[in-house]
Amino acid sequence: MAAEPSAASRPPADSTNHGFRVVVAWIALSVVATPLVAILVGRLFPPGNGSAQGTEQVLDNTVLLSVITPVVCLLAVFFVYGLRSFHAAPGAVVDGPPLRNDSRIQILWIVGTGVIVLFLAGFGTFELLQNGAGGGQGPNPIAVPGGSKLQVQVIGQQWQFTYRYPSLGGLESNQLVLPENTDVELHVTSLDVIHSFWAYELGVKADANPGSDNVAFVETKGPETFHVRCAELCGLWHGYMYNNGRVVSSAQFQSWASQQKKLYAAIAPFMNKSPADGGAPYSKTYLPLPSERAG
Amino acid sequence: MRPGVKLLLVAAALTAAGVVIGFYVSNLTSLAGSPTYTPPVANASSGHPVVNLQIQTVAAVGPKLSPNPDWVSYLIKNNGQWQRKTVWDLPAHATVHVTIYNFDGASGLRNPYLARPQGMVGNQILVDGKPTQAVDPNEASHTFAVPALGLILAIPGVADEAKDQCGYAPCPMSNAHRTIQFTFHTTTPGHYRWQCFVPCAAGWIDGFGGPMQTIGYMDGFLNVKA
Amino acid sequence: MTAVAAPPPRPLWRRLLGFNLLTALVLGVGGWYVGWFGAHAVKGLSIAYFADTDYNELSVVMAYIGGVVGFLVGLGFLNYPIARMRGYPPSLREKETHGWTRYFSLCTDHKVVGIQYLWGIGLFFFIGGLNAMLIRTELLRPNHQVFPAGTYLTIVGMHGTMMMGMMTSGILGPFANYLVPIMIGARRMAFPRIEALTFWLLMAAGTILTSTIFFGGFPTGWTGYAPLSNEGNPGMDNYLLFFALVGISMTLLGLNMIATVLTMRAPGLTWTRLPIFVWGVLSTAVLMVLAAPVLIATLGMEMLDRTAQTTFFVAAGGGSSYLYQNLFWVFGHPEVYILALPGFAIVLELLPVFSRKPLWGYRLAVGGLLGVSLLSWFVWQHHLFVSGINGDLRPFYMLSTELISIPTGFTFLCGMMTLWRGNIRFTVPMLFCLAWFFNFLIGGLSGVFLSDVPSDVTTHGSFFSMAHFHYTIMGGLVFTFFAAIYYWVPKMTGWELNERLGKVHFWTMFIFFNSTFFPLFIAGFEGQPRRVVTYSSHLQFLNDWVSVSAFLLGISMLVFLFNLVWSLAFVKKPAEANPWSSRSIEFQLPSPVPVHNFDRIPVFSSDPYGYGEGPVPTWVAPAGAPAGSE
Amino acid sequence: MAEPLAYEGTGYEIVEEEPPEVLGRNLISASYLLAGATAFFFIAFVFAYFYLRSLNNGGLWKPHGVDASIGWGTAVVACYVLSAVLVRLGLTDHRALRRAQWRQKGGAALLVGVVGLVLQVIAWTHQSFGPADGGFASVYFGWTAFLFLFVLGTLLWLEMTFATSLRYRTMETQAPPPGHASGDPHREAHDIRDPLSLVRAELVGLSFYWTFLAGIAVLSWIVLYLV
Repeated sequence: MAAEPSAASRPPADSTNHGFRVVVAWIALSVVATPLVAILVGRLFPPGNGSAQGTEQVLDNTVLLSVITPVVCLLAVFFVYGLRSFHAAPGAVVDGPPLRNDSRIQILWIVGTGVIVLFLAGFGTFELLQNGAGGGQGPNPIAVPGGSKLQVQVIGQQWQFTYRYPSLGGLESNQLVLPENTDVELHVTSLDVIHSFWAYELGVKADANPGSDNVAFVETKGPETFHVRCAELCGLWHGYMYNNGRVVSSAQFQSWASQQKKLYAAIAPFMNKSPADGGAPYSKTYLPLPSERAG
Repeated sequence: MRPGVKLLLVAAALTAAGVVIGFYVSNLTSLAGSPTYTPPVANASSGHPVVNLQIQTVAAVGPKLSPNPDWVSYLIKNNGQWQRKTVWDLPAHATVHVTIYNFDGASGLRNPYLARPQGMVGNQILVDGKPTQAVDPNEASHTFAVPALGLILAIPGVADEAKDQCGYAPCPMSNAHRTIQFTFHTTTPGHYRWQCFVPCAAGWIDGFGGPMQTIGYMDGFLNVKA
Repeated sequence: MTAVAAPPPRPLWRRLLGFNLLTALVLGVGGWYVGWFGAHAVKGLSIAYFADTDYNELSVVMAYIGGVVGFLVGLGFLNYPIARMRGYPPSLREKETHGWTRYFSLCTDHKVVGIQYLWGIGLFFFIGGLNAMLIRTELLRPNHQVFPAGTYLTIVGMHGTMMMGMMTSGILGPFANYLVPIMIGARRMAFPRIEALTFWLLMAAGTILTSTIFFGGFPTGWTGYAPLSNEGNPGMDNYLLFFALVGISMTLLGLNMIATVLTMRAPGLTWTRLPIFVWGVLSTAVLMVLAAPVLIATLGMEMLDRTAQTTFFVAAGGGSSYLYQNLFWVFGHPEVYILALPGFAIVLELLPVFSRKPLWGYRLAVGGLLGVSLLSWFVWQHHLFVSGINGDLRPFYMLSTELISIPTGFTFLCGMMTLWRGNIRFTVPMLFCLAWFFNFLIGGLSGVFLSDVPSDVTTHGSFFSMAHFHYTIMGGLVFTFFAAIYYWVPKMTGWELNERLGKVHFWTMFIFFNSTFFPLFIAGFEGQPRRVVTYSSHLQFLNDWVSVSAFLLGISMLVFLFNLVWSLAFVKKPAEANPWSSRSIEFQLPSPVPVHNFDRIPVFSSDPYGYGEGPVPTWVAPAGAPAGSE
Repeated sequence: MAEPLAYEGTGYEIVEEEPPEVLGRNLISASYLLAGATAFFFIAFVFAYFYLRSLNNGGLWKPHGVDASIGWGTAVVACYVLSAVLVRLGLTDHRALRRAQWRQKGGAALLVGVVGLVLQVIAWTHQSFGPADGGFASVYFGWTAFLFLFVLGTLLWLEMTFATSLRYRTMETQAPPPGHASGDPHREAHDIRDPLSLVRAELVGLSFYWTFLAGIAVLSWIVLYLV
């Protein structure tokens, strides 16, 4: 059995004020590191400035990063200092001071983490309610940007997205083309399993669930190409369920629309809900009967 | 136990583990299950390679070609034999002439716009020799789609009342069938998945289980090589 | 005390013929076929409810249920219930108490079960790890198929399911089963047969999951989202049965733990003297008992959807895919804390030993464990922030999720203050505990980005969240799992592990773990979704870096395996009774712990953390003090 | 230093005869924990019921013609409740040392419980709808099927307790010899002192759990048949 540590072998009380040193080093490091991180790293954060929602997410990420940087600094200082100062001599088994509690530190810690948590939750809620942050909000969205919006229905299926434009007479296409500087209201749904519509540069992600309508908002900026991916495992070709979308000028959008209409003119007689038959063929929840789909 | 015996035991255990792992990994890679078909390539006068593909779509692949005889499947003709291979090697920037013989009945498209053939030469297909720019969505039996190439076409099905319907594949040409012909161009090298968008796996929820989610039946790759 | 005659020794061949693993395997295979053909017979009666596909789902399910029943019969689990049904009153002991064969049969010694768990879970941990290697092999190139797309999903699903299912019992199985009775001064668990049952159910489950490759695999990953799972091949049933059996095993394991701690504590072991490890086990066990049944029910519904054509999760038939997501995460979020909490407890248990100071803030630490356990019930919809369910409840779930960081912070504070001004010894278990702080800090802080709705829009479902939960689960659980192995295995086996190899293992694992998973945060931010077989070619460098690191991480696991075999089979250096100079009671017993734990039941007079507070107390039992009375 | 807690090589041969209170307390606390687990199991079904009902996807929650027969449902649930009540009364008898009356009530409870199970099977085959007929049909078949399994397990437990009482009805106050009691002829000592006394504790736990499960059955009766 190893030597029983005895009270006699305890080292003399340490008079160095370790706590003071750690706190000073922490504050110094945080004061330097936080602005540096916020300015240098924050800009690199996704999804970039492809849309108003994207810009907001970048800001949100930067704020989160600025809040957690001091926390990282505290642990870094503590461990670098602590592990250097408080290690035992090789082979020695000597008891340390029997410190069991200090309610001041506990209260300080609880208050500190509590303040951080409440701030983060408050800030996140504030940001969320601004314009929905690009996330899917379900059929009754709580964060709705004002003004008129271009409606687009996004229909996920195994394994592609189809986009339907009610304002273009229910035009369906497998290309997503949006006009610039426009508020877009995306209605995301699925024909079969759960998919997730993720327009990366636009900062939009909304799950596509069969039989339900998931609304997400995005305010486009200037012309760009963006990536659309499926972000929910949906079967065999999940990894291949991607394509590119475009934000274009209004004129280009109109010409694209008329070109698409011309392309699909051939099947107009077969489209079960053509504009001529009254209004936009637009169902917010897309639920074809099973009997119509069975093979 | 002597150390020698122990070493022997450890060596045996290592060998056994190696065998099991080898079996496991090879089992997983061979679930790939779909051997590749490399069609003969002709060089047209323009210098572009030219490939001809002959394809069957069948309602039931049959016990000869698959352990799942009732699965719906695509087949390809290789040296006069119909084979269940859905990974095809194609040269880059080639002209590919495709002939699809469909022996399956109609089941309808979920997205009517897929009835508009796109991405092939002339944006139209020949259905039983007749140029077609739109297939009746309700008449569609399958689609052949390579999304990354923008290639989509619906394949009309055999009428329900047609005589001499094919049972198990491979189906002889004497059975009722529709013939679809089109030509498309391959682009840069890469792996392009193709699939069917019609929920045609009978018995599965949403028609998308089994053969629709297994390479070698209704899904495959175009391996476009330089 | 009464002398009990040892059962008459039996020759080896006779023992092989009895109820043991061999018989169980034979009967398991037999039961499989009985179920298979039985279900086919039912189908022959053409009950209209059953699916008309090439796959008869019912026969697959029934075959595996038959297999499990046969397996349990072969191990002898039905002997006791049948004796009870014939009217014999309760009794405790099974016959075998000595020899290696008891490790391959139903044994009710909690120490044997603990060691069975260690090897059994280790086996499946390595199978799960092998799958991880295959995943990284596939992702070496952005658009090249080593494995076909469907098989790749099966590998991903097997890796995730194996790890999430098996490792939930990763610490409670081996270590709590072995240590909790000793730590509380008891000679057994409350229900020794149920304890053995939880282990063997887990082994049956693991075998079922591995055999999914013979039934077409499953496409859903570990979450098994319906309705994709409704579409899956029969391999999907393997997933459902695996997780249902794991759920049953977890429920029983947790129930047994709670009952043991509630009723079997030795005299003097008040709630404030309980080792913090036991508190961690208790808070985990509460989650197990209450969360796992929700999982079993959910998988039961899914199984009915697949076999009896109910429509719980089929929107077109009056069901809802949201229902599955909701129910799964009601289980799933407590589940991830089932994985994390034992890690907290091990860190807090080991830090006092290696910094030679009492555990700082005992009550705060207990509060932290229980607080996490409680709060974990109120956060599940943060997995569904962009799913479109309850959009207006997102601020609440954002708050509740972030609130969890407060009790988690208690663990950090107590751990850090325990280190403060201590005399830290950098032994192998201590290194793993210190790594926990690093890993869990990164895991926790990356969780902030996932808990915040605007930020989650980008990170959800991407490699970012994948990196996050690997930092918390692998960095939080697996590191402490190894800490526990290096700390307690000498006690459990009686042989020392090689320290130099242990340090090699630690440093390679720590470095390559971080080198594997940290870049994945960037890959996620760059837009790589989870579970994809192909990705943008501009991410190839990152992915290759990760793959190479992952292979090296795999090699570091082989270093551990080598250490285990080398130390336990070849060197066999006897371990001291108390190699770490710990004050905990298990280290006051001989190594390995004797069959009956204690000659006399101890009487506790303090918690085990009195470093610097005088000599180790003596456990004096008043004459005739019965076991298990307070 | 005091005597160590254990010696190297302490064998299994030296055993304390465990007092029956230990296992008794184990059993009773286990029945509470089991009730908690059972509650969470059925919460999943309650949630599914209300969620699918409020969603009514495609109008298929309860299509026309889907209505569970209240007659059959009432009969099944009444059997479960009656059985639980009988066990409770039997426990009272057992406490008052009226062992013969307990055995009568226990046997009756077992019988009534089994009748309930049989009626449940008949009820399934007599419904006007199948499991594929919408949300309600799914919840109905799922809930009743799993409740069936839970009740079956509880009745097996009841049978064990009842069988022990029955087997040792002539010697209830004294412990049977170890070999006799454990079914293992080689045993020479009890590992639990006076194992027969555990019938009481088992009955307490069983009665609690069975009452709890009957409560769930009543809940199922309210939502599946009444509402």
